[in-house]
Amino acid sequence: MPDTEVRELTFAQAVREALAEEMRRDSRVCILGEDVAEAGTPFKVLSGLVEEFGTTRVVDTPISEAGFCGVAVGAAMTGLRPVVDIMFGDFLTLTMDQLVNQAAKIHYMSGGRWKVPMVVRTTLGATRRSAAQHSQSLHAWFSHVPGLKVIMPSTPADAKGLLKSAIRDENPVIFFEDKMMHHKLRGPVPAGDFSIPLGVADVKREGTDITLVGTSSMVQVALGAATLLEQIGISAEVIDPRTLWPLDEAALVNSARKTSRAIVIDEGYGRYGATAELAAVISEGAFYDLDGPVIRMGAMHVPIPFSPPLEDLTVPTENSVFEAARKLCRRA
Amino acid sequence: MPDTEVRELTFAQAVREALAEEMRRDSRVCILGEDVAEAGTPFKVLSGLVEEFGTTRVVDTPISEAGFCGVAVGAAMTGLRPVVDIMFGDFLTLTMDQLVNQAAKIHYMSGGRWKVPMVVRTTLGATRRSAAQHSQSLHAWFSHVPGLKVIMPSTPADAKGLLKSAIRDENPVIFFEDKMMHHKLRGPVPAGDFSIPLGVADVKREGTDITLVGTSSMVQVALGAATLLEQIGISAEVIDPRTLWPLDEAALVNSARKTSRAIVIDEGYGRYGATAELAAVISEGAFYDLDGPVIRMGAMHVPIPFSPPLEDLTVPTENSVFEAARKLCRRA
Amino acid sequence: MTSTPGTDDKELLPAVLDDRWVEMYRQMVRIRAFEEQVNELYTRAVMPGLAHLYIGEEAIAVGVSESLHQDDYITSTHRGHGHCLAKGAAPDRMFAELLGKAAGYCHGKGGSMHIADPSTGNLGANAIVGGSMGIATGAAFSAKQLGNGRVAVCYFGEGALGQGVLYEVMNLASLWSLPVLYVCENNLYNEYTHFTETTAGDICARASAFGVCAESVDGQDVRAVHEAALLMVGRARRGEGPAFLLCNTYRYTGHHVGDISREYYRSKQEEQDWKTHRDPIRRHGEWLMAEGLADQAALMAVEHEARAEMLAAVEFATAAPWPLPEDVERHVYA
Amino acid sequence: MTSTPGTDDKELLPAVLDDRWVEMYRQMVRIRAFEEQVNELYTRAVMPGLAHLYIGEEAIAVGVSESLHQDDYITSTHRGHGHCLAKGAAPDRMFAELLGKAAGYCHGKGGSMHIADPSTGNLGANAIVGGSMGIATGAAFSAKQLGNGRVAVCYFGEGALGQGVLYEVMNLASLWSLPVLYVCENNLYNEYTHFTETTAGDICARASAFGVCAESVDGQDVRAVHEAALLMVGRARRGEGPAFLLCNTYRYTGHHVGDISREYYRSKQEEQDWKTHRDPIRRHGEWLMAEGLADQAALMAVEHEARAEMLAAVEFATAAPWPLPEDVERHVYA
Ligand SMILES: Cc1ncc(C[n+]2csc(CCOP(=O)(O)OP(=O)(O)O)c2C)c(N)n1
Ligand SMILES: Cc1ncc(C[n+]2csc(CCOP(=O)(O)OP(=O)(O)O)c2C)c(N)n1
Ligand SMILES: [Mg+2]
Ligand SMILES: [Mg+2]
Repeated sequence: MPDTEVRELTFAQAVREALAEEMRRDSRVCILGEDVAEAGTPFKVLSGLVEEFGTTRVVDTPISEAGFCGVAVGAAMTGLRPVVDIMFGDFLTLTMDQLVNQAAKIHYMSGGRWKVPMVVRTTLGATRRSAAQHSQSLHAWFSHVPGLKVIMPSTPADAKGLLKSAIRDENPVIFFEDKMMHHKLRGPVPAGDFSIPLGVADVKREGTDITLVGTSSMVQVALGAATLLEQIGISAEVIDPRTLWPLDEAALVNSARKTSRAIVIDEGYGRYGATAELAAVISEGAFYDLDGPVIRMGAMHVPIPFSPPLEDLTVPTENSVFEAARKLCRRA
Repeated sequence: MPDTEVRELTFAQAVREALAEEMRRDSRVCILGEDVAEAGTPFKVLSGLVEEFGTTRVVDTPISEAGFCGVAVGAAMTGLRPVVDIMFGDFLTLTMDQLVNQAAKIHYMSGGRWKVPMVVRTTLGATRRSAAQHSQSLHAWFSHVPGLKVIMPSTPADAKGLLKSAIRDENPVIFFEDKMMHHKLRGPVPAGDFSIPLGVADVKREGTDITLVGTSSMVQVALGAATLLEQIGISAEVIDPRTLWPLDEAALVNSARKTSRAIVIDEGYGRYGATAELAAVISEGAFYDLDGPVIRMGAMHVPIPFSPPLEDLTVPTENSVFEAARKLCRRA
Repeated sequence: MTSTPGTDDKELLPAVLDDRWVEMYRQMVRIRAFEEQVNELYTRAVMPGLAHLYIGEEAIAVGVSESLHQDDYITSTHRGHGHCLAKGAAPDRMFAELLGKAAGYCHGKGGSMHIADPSTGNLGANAIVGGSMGIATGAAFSAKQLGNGRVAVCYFGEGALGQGVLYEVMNLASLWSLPVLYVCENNLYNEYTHFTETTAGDICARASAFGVCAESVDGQDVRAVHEAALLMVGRARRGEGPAFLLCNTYRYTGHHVGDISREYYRSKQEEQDWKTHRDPIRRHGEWLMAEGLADQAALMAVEHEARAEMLAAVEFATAAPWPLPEDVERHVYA
Repeated sequence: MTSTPGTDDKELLPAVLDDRWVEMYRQMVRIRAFEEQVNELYTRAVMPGLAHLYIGEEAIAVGVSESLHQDDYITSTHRGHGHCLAKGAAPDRMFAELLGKAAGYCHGKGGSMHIADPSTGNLGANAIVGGSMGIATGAAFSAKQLGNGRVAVCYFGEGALGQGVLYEVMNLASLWSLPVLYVCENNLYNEYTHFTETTAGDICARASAFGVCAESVDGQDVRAVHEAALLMVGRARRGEGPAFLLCNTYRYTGHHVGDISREYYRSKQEEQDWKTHRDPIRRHGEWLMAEGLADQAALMAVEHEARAEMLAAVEFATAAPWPLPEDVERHVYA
């Protein structure tokens, strides 16, 4: 049963495996981006793919994010299934017209007559000492836009299963990878064809006293905090929505109703970000069961500083989540 | 006392007056944009300015939103105070690198050594039969980004007072004008120098039973709903935050604590939008005083359709707000 | 187009007219007749929103489209009715779209600036200036990868030369020898600003600097446009790479239907000069007669038929039902 | 620069070295010595993050900067240390910035890719490829509006030719005759990809198509760079408009300090050839000696002084304190 074999892979290996399998399965899948071929991207996520699939399917582009995203939109409409690589999520700023005014709207504007089945793989996350223009987590912007889907995997297995679903989806999908996870996070990943539907949250840890909703990089932080909380007798449930759109509202709401307390944690800027939506959804759905307001934890409202001691202050940590949870539980 | 004279002006006239006064006061203020000079913009908001200030200060540009926004960033750093005109807010997608990676971060990244005092005037709002690429209200994106300020005037007087503050501010400020208001909305505007500080909400109508928080175009909708509610004996307070960042959290929270019910209404897409942040702020601050969850009302999660009967379904109306408020009050 | 277009009355034309040059005359006349009806609808306040008329520029869409196959791709602009019609769109479904009706090409969701139609290779008109350059280049990328021999045409106004993405995708198309034709319609104005105030240097040089084969033609001469397009489309189809066709033209009416008082940005005299001396339809008609390919009566017949076709199409669209309320949430996701 | 740079040891140089060509030698040597210390810091794992070294490309920043005044503007790139130093930045504050210390030019908030310094007209290095093209053009716009006679220089790598905004702002600069100089450093690689795989057509033609005066020079020859820059800066200052200077060069080391195994994208032989035959410092030194402007001993002294200067600067930076926690929320808004 090679299909149910489970191996330990890094996050990057899981991403690469999903791509390789989909490219073998479907000759329409191709990759476009800067230094994706021989270099396998600066993050070395795609190493080996060009050797198997050649430079017509793993295509190095000029540094023209708007241009090659636009090409992917047109290619997706006309028979290919491009997977675009946007190295740092910060560079998405250059692609907003292509993704938001074009890709997201073409199916609707054409009354359903054209489709844009493409994936944008990109990165998020700070604490890499990369400073303000290489550290942003801009997924909230895309979640705001009807017509796009937004995926935020937090484990190697989720990365593989969700990326395969993204590639098979008929819509433009933005797939955010935490760049700190690529080689640091390992986990069990089923071999062979294995996909995870979009819009289904995952309970990463069960608990009864408080719900910690974490996305992407913040799932590990939430799990770490849950371990600390356990030591003081607080049982935390950790929920990972996995996709911000579609959003599994019921999973969030049901957990919060059960525990009566919730904290949402996300690495994007804290204001007008993903935490606001997640908190609002929980507040709406679990209002009468909540013991206190939903607490939001996101990146500090500052451009990410380069200096390590400053940068480390900007994102939620196990300890800061632990403290917030402790306070919320005590108050109740 | 010519300075305290109050006239009836349209929204567009108020904007123009603010610009003209600031340009007279400060020779560093200049305008850059497409068809801003002789044409006075397609919305005819700037008519007359080029005649007074000439084409070196009211500068027609090519259709290069990224380019001339970038020029404005550099010009702001080096002694000018540019006011950039982005005709439709949808075209902001082309300027995101300039505004988000550059303008918003330069002061911080330089450790406070450079400043970027510039204003981007742009538009929001649907129901103009302009279809999906000319109808978006993208202010939530900018409110999410530290380093930017975001202004959403809802009356001619606010437009004048807030625009003057924006031009005098030392930071990049995005100023959203509802394109449907330009010539349709009239109101009293003080003559002469009159500015409104950023970060101060305005109570547009006092009330005791429910708080309606409206932004920009939705303030009039909220006021209309309040009138309808009055007829069934519900006293609605209408609060306009006026600036989404800085945000006058206390004003929102205090009103909600007083009335114990709140609805937030904004013309941006409803998911991951401004309503999520405003609702979360109220939920956090007024949690123990609320009778029910904060209700959010934004644009439907669809690209704005062209067809009039469909388009009219996508944005909150007096009636839909009235219905939601009635339900919320009955339930309590 | 060399393949048969989608409307029925074409088959009814007398045999003498069944000639490519005459067909181009007919297509230009149809576009003008369509646009005249659009203006009429606007004037009668029947049309929601605005529309940007192609009157005066007909020779470009027609001259280019007649060099394409039905399954070749086009992308179009805010001023896109002519491109869509020339590529084979049916006027009745176009008018329905302009009126926001369910029978429209996009179920009424797109409107004037977003006509799209897979059956004629129309990837969509676009309301973002320069917004479809990536899309057209991507369609050419697919054509090359899939080896299906198709060509993509990207129409845009000279104002779109201001959008940096054009240079990004021309570079890609040149590097990868993509079968794409960039057709720049220089009608002298970006909205209300003369292009010389917004466009430095030399337009064709901007394309050739990227290794894209570039040429400039009289956009009021359908034969010149067609001959240049034939050549460029042929090159592209043979895998010889992208080309850039600069067509010098003029829009007779306002930037959009509501742009009535234009004297602050251009003179009535200038408008009159173009209409009198460089009208593409009249010029082509005169040539057809001089060459003995058609006589006055035949040309008149073409005009009458076109007008009748458009009136019928308007009637269809006017009578067509609106989309249903529940349609508003359909087509967000495929 | 023609005005005095900010470091003290310059005044201590013997009189015979007080000549522009020798000064350029000194500046190139200082940049190289700086970068060698950066690499050392990285190797010792003292430096947070990464850095992109300018070794091999020194002649460009120096040749250009020596044609500028102190209050002229520059914008720089991820590979920006050389640009900043040549414009007058002090190495101690630069190292402090690279280490994230409060004494750094940006209070430690910017790091290697964001050195900025109003006192030397440095508008900032930029980590977005092409990210500063608008800014430099805007500074030139101010200079023109304010009539202060300044010039702005925009440095970028040939990879940035892929960013459409370059063409947008060259068009603006050309239309408005702005005093801006676009300096393209073609070091043959966009990260790990050879520029011929990403760059179609002719680079200089891309600028001249927009009416921007363009020229290509040997970027390993500081005199050639300087003479071209002098001319272009002079034109710009006189209001004659923008220019584009293509400098052909090579980076000796990795794309960044961690890029050690490079043989999959370029050969050791290629690297060796450039180092042996086209080193800008050695070539200029030989020329100085041949012209009798300096002897071996003087050049050695320059090297020793530069190394000492950089070691002292590193020491300063290493000992400097971190920013305070409360600094994290300062400077978000002015
Ligand atoms: C990115 C963008 N900027 C601005 C506009 C507003 N706009 C619509 S048409 C137009 C002028 C276009 O001029 P041109 O490309 O020459 O086309 P023409 O209208 O002359 O056919 C402008 C500025 C837009 N739609 N998209
Ligand atoms: C918009 C953008 N895309 C991609 C990158 C990632 N990146 C950093 S440096 C670089 C290569 C730049 O090449 P070039 O401009 O030639 O400069 P060089 O490094 O050779 O000096 C790339 C792709 C970036 N920083 N910004
Ligand atoms: Mg035009
Ligand atoms: Mg390079």
